[in-house]
Amino acid sequence: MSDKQHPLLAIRGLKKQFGATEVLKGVDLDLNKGDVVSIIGSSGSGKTTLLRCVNLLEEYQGGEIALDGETIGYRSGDGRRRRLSDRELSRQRAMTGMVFQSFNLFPHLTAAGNVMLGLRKVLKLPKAEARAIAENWLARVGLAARADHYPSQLSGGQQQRVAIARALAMNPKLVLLDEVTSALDPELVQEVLNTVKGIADDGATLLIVTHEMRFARDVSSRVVFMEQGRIAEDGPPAQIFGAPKNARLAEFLRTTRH
Amino acid sequence: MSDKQHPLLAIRGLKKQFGATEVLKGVDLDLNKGDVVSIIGSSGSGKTTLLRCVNLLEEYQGGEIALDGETIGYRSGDGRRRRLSDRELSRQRAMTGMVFQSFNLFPHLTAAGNVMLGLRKVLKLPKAEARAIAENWLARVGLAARADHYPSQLSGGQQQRVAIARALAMNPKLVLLDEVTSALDPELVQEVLNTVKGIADDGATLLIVTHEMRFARDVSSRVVFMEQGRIAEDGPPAQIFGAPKNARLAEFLRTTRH
Amino acid sequence: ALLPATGASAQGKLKEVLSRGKLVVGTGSTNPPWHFRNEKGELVGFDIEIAKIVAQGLFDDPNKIEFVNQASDARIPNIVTGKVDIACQFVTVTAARAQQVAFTVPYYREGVSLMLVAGGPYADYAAMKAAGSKVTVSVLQNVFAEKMVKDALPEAKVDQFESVDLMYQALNSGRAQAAATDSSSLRYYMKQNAGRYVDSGYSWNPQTYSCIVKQGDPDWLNFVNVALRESMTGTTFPVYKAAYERWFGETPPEPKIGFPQEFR
Amino acid sequence: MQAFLDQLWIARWPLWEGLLLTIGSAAGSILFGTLLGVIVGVQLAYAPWWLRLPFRIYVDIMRGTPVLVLILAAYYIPAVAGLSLGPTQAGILALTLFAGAHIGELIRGSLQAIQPGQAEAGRSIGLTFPQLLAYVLLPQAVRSALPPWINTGVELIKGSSLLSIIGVGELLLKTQEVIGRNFMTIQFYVFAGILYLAINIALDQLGKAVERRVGQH
Amino acid sequence: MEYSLHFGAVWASFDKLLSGLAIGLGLAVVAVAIGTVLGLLAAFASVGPYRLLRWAAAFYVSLIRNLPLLVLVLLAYFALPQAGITLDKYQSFAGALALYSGAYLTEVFRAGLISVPKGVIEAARAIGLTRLQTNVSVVAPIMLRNALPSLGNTFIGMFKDSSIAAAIAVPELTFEARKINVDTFRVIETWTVASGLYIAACVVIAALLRGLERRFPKF
Ligand SMILES: Nc1ncnc2c1ncn2[C@@H]1O[C@H](COP(=O)(O)OP(=O)(O)OP(=O)(O)O)[C@@H](O)[C@H]1O
Ligand SMILES: Nc1ncnc2c1ncn2[C@@H]1O[C@H](COP(=O)(O)OP(=O)(O)OP(=O)(O)O)[C@@H](O)[C@H]1O
Ligand SMILES: [Mg+2]
Ligand SMILES: [Mg+2]
Repeated sequence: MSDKQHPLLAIRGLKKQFGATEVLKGVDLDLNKGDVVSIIGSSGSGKTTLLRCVNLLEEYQGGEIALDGETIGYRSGDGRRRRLSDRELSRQRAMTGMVFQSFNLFPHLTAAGNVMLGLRKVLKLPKAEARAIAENWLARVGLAARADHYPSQLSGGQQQRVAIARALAMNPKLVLLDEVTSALDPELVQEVLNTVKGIADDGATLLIVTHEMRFARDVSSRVVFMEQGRIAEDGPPAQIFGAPKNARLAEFLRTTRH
Repeated sequence: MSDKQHPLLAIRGLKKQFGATEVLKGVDLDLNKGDVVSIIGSSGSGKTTLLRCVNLLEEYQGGEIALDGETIGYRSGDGRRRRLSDRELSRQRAMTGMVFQSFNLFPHLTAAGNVMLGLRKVLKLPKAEARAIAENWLARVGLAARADHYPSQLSGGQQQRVAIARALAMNPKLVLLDEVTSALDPELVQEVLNTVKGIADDGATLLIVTHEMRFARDVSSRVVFMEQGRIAEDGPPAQIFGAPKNARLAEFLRTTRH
Repeated sequence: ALLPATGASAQGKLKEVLSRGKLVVGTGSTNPPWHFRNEKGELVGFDIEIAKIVAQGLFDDPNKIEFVNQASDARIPNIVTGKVDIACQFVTVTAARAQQVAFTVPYYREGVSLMLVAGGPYADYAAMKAAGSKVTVSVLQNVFAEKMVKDALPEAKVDQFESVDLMYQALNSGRAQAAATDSSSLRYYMKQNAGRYVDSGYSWNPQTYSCIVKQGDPDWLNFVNVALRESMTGTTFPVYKAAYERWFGETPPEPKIGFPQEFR
Repeated sequence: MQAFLDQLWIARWPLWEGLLLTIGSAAGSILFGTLLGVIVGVQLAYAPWWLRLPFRIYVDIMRGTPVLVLILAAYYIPAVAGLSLGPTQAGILALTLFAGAHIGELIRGSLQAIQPGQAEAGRSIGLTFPQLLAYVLLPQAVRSALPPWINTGVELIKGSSLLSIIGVGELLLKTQEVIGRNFMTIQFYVFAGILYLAINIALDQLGKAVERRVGQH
Repeated sequence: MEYSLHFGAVWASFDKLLSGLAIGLGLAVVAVAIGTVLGLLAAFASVGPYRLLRWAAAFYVSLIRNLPLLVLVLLAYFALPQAGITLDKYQSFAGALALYSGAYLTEVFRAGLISVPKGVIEAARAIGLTRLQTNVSVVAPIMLRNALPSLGNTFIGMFKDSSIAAAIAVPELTFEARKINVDTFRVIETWTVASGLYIAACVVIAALLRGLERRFPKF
């Protein structure tokens, strides 16, 4: 699928089960630097699980994920694969940023404090420098004036933009976005989508799960359709939305409003 | 507005304020027996408050509400108006049924228990008779098989249908429905709307607050548009949706999807 | 099950105490006239004087003592576990207890008396005995307490309390018609509250008070015995006598000169 | 009344010392108990079952045993094992073990009440588990654990009265010593009760004030 | 020298310990039963519309919860007769413990009451139940279900606090244990057995309460 030798993200044969049910049944996906890929698909098809595996929040049973050439999450030797240590996992997680559907801001820290925590504790930056980076990122998501507000003092859209700033301030190689607008009131959706679009235009590499078809079409360089734990179709937006080959995709697009 | 001498519900000059803000600024509305009236309007226009006043869940500062000729909620004598006693209010509330947006089922009682509570405690029916009525109503909303399930074991749509059965089993003169579908997942909306439609077709008198314009158009004999605590337009669905006179109504219909 | 010994020094308790330079004594702080705090907050009472006699013998200084405050039911455990060198806390000598600790020579012989409220429903012992089961007697908590009261008043009801003040309180609030406890304590209390109480005129149940030390150290036991015996019969008698007069209001019999009376 | 006031005046310093010792032993045990409780709570919330099991047993035994019995055990059992603790040390040890179990349980509850998303968000910016605990989870747990933590403090103040049994000269023993001398039983128990009430109400108010300050967001 | 453990003396009085356990449990049951009524009344008062009742409930709770139980027990036994009310030692201890548990249960029930959704109360009013009927048929059952776990904890706490009854010579477990101590001075053995009994009783009570909780419908 990729036309380069060394993709930024390379997922090969990824398998994941919860107890007896297999949720990912062998997923292959490549992303190059600067790609913006949207994943669409019906509820329960495994989109969130895929993102969580890439961010090492879930263990997986088979396959491999490589980020910038480094296999992440597991080490294999003498025929066995072992989960990496907490410290190693943390280091690898810091290479990707994730933005969650439900924001998950730290309620005891201000907007700036949320953004600074990783900068200070993971990247070990001095306080002043971390603060400067945080303010810079909050300004880029339009929240310069809210740096010292606590999450409870911000609207949902503002909270989600802080979460985006928190993920991007770590300067990750890849940003994962999981339905970042679906917990928001309709009026607030647009402000967050605009923020994501801005980031995409600035050249970040994004892997996005979304239900907003119009947005997926506008922002993505490629769209991936997932169905029952597999990638059923993968192509440029024009092809996916204009001329779907897969019958289920066509059906999915028909029943989805917008 | 009404063409009869003795409407079932007569609201005259209803005024309600929360603290200093006036939420209802003089509402007049008549309903005859068998009428199905939908109230539409933007958020915060006072629709819910109006219903809650009719069901005596809110005190109001001015105007009068008469149900089947009886002034409810207040007694006036020697120039002063006094809130009725708890016992009197309870008796009058039993004449109307109310279905809430958030269902508000009694979590410690089964579906049948929810329906029976009012029959037993308010109408003082013997247990067997109350049970029979409850089963009959649960069957009419399609839940005959779920009589002994607790609310937590029912889906949202099923819960809302139990709430409808609970209100109707009391054989109220008037049923108030407040956005009965807006807490439901899209797939479940239709089953509840069908239930309401069935009741309307059976001749019940309904006063409905809804955001589902298509539904309001299909089910109502009259539609009322509220704006900023007043009734801005009142007429048959064809007129309201087809040829709105009020400028704000036209604007409202344009911005509302569906 | 065997558990390791504690605090047992190789050279013996006597040397240990001498080299430490102070004596560790276990006692209580709430039972006049035996051991209690005076208005200055100092620990005083007959038990305290006995401990001072031992310290005097050790260091020629009665004040080189560290008192460890302990409840009645901590007396033997604190000895057994080596928390104190000696306990002087009106310990009643019994054979059962002698299986666990070593008793020193006795320093007092006690009896039990009944105290009544002056002008109360019963005038004396005879009246109470006649009243049978209508009488309730308050006593200190003790396994023997019930039997002890029944020996004197076979039909009376018994209420047990964990401290003397509660026992007296039961009498004052009319919960009990008599309080039964050590004659010495009752006498002291009646003197402090002159006119409010009367003695029933009956005493019974003699018991002997000794200090206790850990078993298995004859030198230490012998030292304490010598110190105590000489204060009752020999050179240090004036100290014992002064303490006796101060706390019991009586003069103890002078030791007879000539043939030692303990071998008579 | 005059007689009582005279006696109270005479006994003022011993009672004052007792009050200080009551407050001191409760404060010491809540301090150590909190340190212990945080460890216990973290284990109960996150450790694998075989590591969790001993902590669970510890907590359940402590919660099933009257404090009085704990105090006696802390005083005698180390002595039997060759380690002699003074009564105050033993008392603080017993109250610490008691507080550690209670605080451990409430820290566990607060940790488990934090939405899992918080831990995931912390991990996804690359925090290690100790960092996650220190900067994300415990600060949130502490906030919701504060009101029951204050309650534990009140329980410890009341529980410290039982230290009189092993001869710690705290408020109750000092009161009993005064009563032992002058036999004004009811007056001095009521007086002690008022002192306990005052300490505990002060602690309660302190807790509410702290809660208001940290509970804003 | 060694300290050797001998349980013989304790086993010899084991029946006394058991009867002490039964008395402690009995006192706790009576006290918590009365305390439940007190707690319910005070909890409803504390969330109700009458300022005076709210104030009275708050006063009751903060007074009683902050006093050591021992002081309450001593006052009930020794001071009440001076006010002309003479209860025997069981009655006065049960009364004091009831007052004490009532204060704790007020807080438990109040938390339960606050967690009853407002909408459910309105739904009850909407079908015509009076305020009293709403409280009895809707609010109380939901609140009780929510409060059940804390109710169990309070009961266990009150059972353990029955040890304080020893101070006024109620022959419960601690009283019997201390009597054995005075006799045999087998302190370690006695407390090991006594605390074993306490823990066993608490474990059994906790299991029973969990069973009860499971039998309640889930909602
Ligand atoms: N922790 C879990 N334990 C068990 N099953 C799980 C767990 N998390 C997810 N699943 C199951 O895995 C499947 C895929 O879930 P996933 O959340 O990845 O779907 P999704 O495509 O993101 O759906 P949606 O659009 O609803 O968010 C579902 O069937 C879900 O029920
Ligand atoms: N308990 C209350 N206290 C104060 N203000 C209230 C209260 N309930 C409602 N209001 C205010 O009254 C106004 C009307 O509210 P109401 O809920 O009746 O609107 P609505 O038309 O039902 O809106 P929606 O479509 O959002 O449900 C709003 O401005 C609201 O903020
Ligand atoms: Mg998902
Ligand atoms: Mg509304």
